[in-house]
Amino acid sequence: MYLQRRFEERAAQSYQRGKFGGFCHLYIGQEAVSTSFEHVLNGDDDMVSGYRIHGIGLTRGISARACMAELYGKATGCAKGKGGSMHFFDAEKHFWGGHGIVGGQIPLGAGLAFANKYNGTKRLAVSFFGDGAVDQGALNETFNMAQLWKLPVIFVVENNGYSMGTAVGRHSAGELHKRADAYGMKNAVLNGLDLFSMIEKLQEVAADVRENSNPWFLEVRTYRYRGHSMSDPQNYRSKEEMEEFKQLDPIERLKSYIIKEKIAEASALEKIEEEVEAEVLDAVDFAENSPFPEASALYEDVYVENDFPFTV
Amino acid sequence: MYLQRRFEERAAQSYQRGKFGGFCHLYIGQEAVSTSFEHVLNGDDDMVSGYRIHGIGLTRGISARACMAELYGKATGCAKGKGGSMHFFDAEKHFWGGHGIVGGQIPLGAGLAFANKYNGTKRLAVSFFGDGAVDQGALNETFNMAQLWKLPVIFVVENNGYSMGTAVGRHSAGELHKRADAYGMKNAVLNGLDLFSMIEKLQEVAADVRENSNPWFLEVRTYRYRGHSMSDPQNYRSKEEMEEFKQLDPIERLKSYIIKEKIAEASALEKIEEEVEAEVLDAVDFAENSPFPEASALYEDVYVENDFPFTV
Amino acid sequence: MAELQFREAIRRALSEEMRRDESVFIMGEEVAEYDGAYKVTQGMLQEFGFKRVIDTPISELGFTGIGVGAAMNGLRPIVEFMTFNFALVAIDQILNHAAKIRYMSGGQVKIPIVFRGPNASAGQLAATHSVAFESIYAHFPGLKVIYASEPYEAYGLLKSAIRDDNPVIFHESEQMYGYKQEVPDEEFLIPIGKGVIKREGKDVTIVAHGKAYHIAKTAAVELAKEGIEVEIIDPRTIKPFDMDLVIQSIKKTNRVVVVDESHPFGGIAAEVGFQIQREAFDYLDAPVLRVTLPDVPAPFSKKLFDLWFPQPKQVVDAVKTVLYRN
Amino acid sequence: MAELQFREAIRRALSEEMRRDESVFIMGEEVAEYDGAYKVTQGMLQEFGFKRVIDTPISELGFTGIGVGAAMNGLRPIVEFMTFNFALVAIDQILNHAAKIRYMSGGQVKIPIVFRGPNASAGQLAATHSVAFESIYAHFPGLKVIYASEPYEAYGLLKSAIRDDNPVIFHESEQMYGYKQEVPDEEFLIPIGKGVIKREGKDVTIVAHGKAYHIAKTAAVELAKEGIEVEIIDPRTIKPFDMDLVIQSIKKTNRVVVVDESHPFGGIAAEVGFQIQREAFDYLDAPVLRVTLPDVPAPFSKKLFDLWFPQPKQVVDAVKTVLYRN
Ligand SMILES: Cc1ncc(C[n+]2csc(CCOP(=O)(O)OP(=O)(O)O)c2C)c(N)n1
Ligand SMILES: Cc1ncc(C[n+]2csc(CCOP(=O)(O)OP(=O)(O)O)c2C)c(N)n1
Ligand SMILES: [Mg+2]
Ligand SMILES: [Mg+2]
Repeated sequence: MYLQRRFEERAAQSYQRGKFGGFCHLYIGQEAVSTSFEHVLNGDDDMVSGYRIHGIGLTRGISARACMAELYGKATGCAKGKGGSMHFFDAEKHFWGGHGIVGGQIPLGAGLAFANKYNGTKRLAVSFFGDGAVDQGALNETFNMAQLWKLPVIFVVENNGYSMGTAVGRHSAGELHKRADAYGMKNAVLNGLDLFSMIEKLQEVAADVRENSNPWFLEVRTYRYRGHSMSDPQNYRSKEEMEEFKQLDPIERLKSYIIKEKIAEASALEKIEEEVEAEVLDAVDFAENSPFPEASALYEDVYVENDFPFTV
Repeated sequence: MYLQRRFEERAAQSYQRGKFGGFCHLYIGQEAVSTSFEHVLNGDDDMVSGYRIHGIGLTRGISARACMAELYGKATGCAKGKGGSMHFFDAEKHFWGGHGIVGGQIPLGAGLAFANKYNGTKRLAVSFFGDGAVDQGALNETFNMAQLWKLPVIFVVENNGYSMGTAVGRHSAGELHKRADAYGMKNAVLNGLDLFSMIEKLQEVAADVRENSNPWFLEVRTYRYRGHSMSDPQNYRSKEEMEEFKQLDPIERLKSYIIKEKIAEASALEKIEEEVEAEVLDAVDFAENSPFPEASALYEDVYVENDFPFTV
Repeated sequence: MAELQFREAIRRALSEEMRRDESVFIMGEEVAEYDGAYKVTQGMLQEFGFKRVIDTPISELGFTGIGVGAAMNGLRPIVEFMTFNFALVAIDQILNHAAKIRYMSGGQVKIPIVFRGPNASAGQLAATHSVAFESIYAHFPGLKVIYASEPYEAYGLLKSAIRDDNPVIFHESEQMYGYKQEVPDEEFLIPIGKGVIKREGKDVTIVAHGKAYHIAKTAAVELAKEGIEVEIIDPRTIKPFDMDLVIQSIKKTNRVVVVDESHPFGGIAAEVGFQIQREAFDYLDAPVLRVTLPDVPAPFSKKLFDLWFPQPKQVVDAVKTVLYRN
Repeated sequence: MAELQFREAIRRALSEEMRRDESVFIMGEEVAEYDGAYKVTQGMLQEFGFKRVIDTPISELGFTGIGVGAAMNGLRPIVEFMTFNFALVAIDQILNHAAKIRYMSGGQVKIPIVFRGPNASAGQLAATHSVAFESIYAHFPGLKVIYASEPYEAYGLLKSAIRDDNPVIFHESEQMYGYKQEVPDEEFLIPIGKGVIKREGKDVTIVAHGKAYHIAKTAAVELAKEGIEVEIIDPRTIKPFDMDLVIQSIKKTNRVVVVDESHPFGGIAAEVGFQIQREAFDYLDAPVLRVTLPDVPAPFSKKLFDLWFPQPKQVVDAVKTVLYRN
């Protein structure tokens, strides 16, 4: 979790220094969500998410170097610099992006699960999306088919309270998790700021999906501390609300728990923090020193063939 | 109701004789639905529906002549021959079509209601659609906004058991009316084969919408006796099922009721039937003898201007 | 050699490829129990079962996305649209996802998926059911686009499309499903991106694909009666487009008419015509002309429809115009 | 005369029209409380209230359809898309409904609705956020399409669009929102469908609209240094397209380059180029050339992006090519 946090804090610095362009949506505050899933799922379970993707990419095991280099648009990035902040990708790690169209990943996630079921594997698929994506009709079309076809997929809404500047109650009528009821799909609400309760519930859900091949919809209540993107003035929420949620910071919470329960000493945690810091600084160095893609890369990866006769 | 029935029986004959082309989706069996709505609603309430539109067009008050001429593609048709069977239209009668894209009319209906509310009128809007349309994401997007914005609209699914050849349980998980629950939208199930219970419930619903400006979702259970379109072999349902539903024919049911309760004598009903038959035959005559549109009509009604410089 | 209807040629290609490769499956509205809205998939449920011949709800956006996800994860889906008009609700998954994910991921995934179904006008079905979409799809990098005009080619090209590791749009025509042609019994493939000269002639080149090919053919027969020898090129594939073949022909004929059943603005004829004038400027004795739909939605009425849909007569006139014989 | 940013010119047009006509309202994501994702609607909630400045959920298909329904029933909606890339999920309501209902009803309804928002590339936003859609919309009869290049025109054309009784697509550019220009204080309208000569010259005509106009302008300044006098025509409206103005210019210059920030296949440049060769065949001393994006999705990396997006240098080269000075 701390790696996600420091990675993004450093990325934000680089962004503000003009080291790279495009969008940059930070996951800060939501780290317990990605972490809990990674903890519970197997390495060959499939994951897909939206554009707020740094945290999930890192927990899935893409190196900080490859992630940072992607932000910088370098050839060494996890998408060769072609995707950028919104499109982290690692097919080998069963991590299928990073998608910029709100809600587009919901049917994609069901499709990943469809293939797993078709092939008779016991792999699950997870599709993450934001509370804003819940209002895309793609969600309902997919929920219906996932339930009809009993797909082994977990749909996860990371409800961080806002879709850009719109509070969830202003964009969605009713409670989000209830959208699954219409289809008879199992669903639950989870506290996304609390790693342990997340893990506990996820273990139960994952086992059920794996065993019975039926979909779940999880509403994970979480919070983002930063703006929607780097240019967000955040007039839509109060200082008080921010402060209140900062008290609940999932990382701080875990830290005090570890110390209180004497699982590790403060000094051990500090050591981890230092290692993480070093890893992130190394990633920044790596990104800065990596080469940009070759010019020829422009035409590569559009089609599978390398001799496709492009229209001019 | 009997007008709808005879109109379509005659239309089917003309179609089979090759008098006109295109699609021809018959409403036979569902007549009590259109009739009950027309009975309860005001003339300036707004209606919109799908492509199975003959019945609703007729009850809304478009003449049998204008309807039949539209089927024939004649200039005297209710859409000047430009729309055909799927696109009956009469803006003056607040009847906004007739739409061929499954589910497209759901947001349109909410939009009609939006305008009524915006203008401070007490007019309602009704959007009719089939059970197949319930699986279009447009429905959910619209339901959410209709509830958030408290639009005075009644959404009506005419659940006739099939989406083309697919039985409702094979295309939709869960009961259809429950799709509204997710949004906290009021909903109910109605018996679409029984005119009186329809009318009773609709009166209550219409009054609620008019008074409180909130949307409703009604699932009306009905049945279509004919194929999806004229070319449907109907292998997907059994003779027994058909026979069972024929026992429940809404027109026969009403007829026996009228006679049993001595509301009118059989002879009076026969007279009505004769009148309707004459009206329909006159409509066929009218359609056959009406002129086709002028060639110049091809370029009319694309844009509001008549001198639009079309690309050639 | 058996005479096959267009729909049978497609069915044969689908079935052979499904027999050949377990990872190929087909999904769409009414493809299974109903045997296909236009009977293309007739009998396939029986042979392949519900696992591989899948009826979907009317949820084009959803099932298209499920197809794309399944393709990323190792399957080879064939997604049938009842017609491509209905793919407009699904087009985000085709254009923003299927066509782009490979590029955005730096080439980490293949998306071997075929989107197929009837395209363009099918007679008096009015405005929402009559659009030709091949120029729209061809506009977007990442897709291949095919619109075959005859059963032989539909068979050979569809097999290539299913084996292709890129997303492919495969257009058919409701009105051609019954059209018959001899198709060899032994298996064959036709490469994507290669056009063919379907009629040789020295006076004027006509470029026409899909249903428009048949219009051109009728016109050519008419013109031959007047001693005008038309060369017809059927590109078969829209993207990539076999411009070399067209240019070669024009170097011989020096005149060209493009026939296309889409609307004019930015349609296939515009692109083909533009490229021709650029590549063969010095060989052209007359401007490139096009025969297309008018810039008007499809009307229902038979009379208006006949005025709307391109007729051989218009092709004849255009040919005479480029020959300055009008 | 005040200097206005592009976004301010749009806001002025919106606000004036909303003051003028109660039936005009605006809806879209973040247009109200957030003041607009790109601050176009800043302050408008305050002036017009929640009834007329409406935040929507991320439900483009739904709110577009609600807009079309409201337009049929007497209102004049302005629907903002955060960018037109996201309108792909809504495009069925635009193409199959807004554009066609009038025709299908035999002219019984008007659908006075404006769909507006940023179009085309806005820099390093990668493949799903960078497409230019004007040729796609212009392909479909029933729509008008505008893509203004400067604040003055954005103001005058948007006012015309709002008053137009047809559905109008109004394209803007994220990257131009900060671009400033003097705009007269008194109200004025610019007619839809009329282009303008933005620079006079006798050697070569360049046709360029939207952001591409600015590329052309830079190229023209470069070329002038070498004594090449370029005439730049900004059509301003894509549909209807002011071809007369272009043809007149070509009769003088005999050479033309079309600059366009969309993909090449069937894009604006293809259509314009096609029509030019057909209408001005005898006046052309060189083939029509185009400068467009390559047939490749937008890459993220700065280096690749700069190779991808059309540069003035490419325009300079194309102009020299049609002058046979290369
Ligand atoms: C279809 C579509 N519409 C609009 C956008 C623009 N957009 C990007 S992010 C966003 C807000 C999404 O909020 P949410 O789903 O809650 O995710 P969060 O940002 O909170 O992670 C919007 C409107 C988009 N990318 N795609
Ligand atoms: C978006 C879309 N997809 C597919 C179709 C083709 N289609 C027309 S009617 C139909 C079945 C609709 O069934 P239902 O909604 O139950 O209405 P019913 O025919 O029973 O009245 C289908 C699949 C279409 N017109 N539009
Ligand atoms: Mg959110
Ligand atoms: Mg039905």
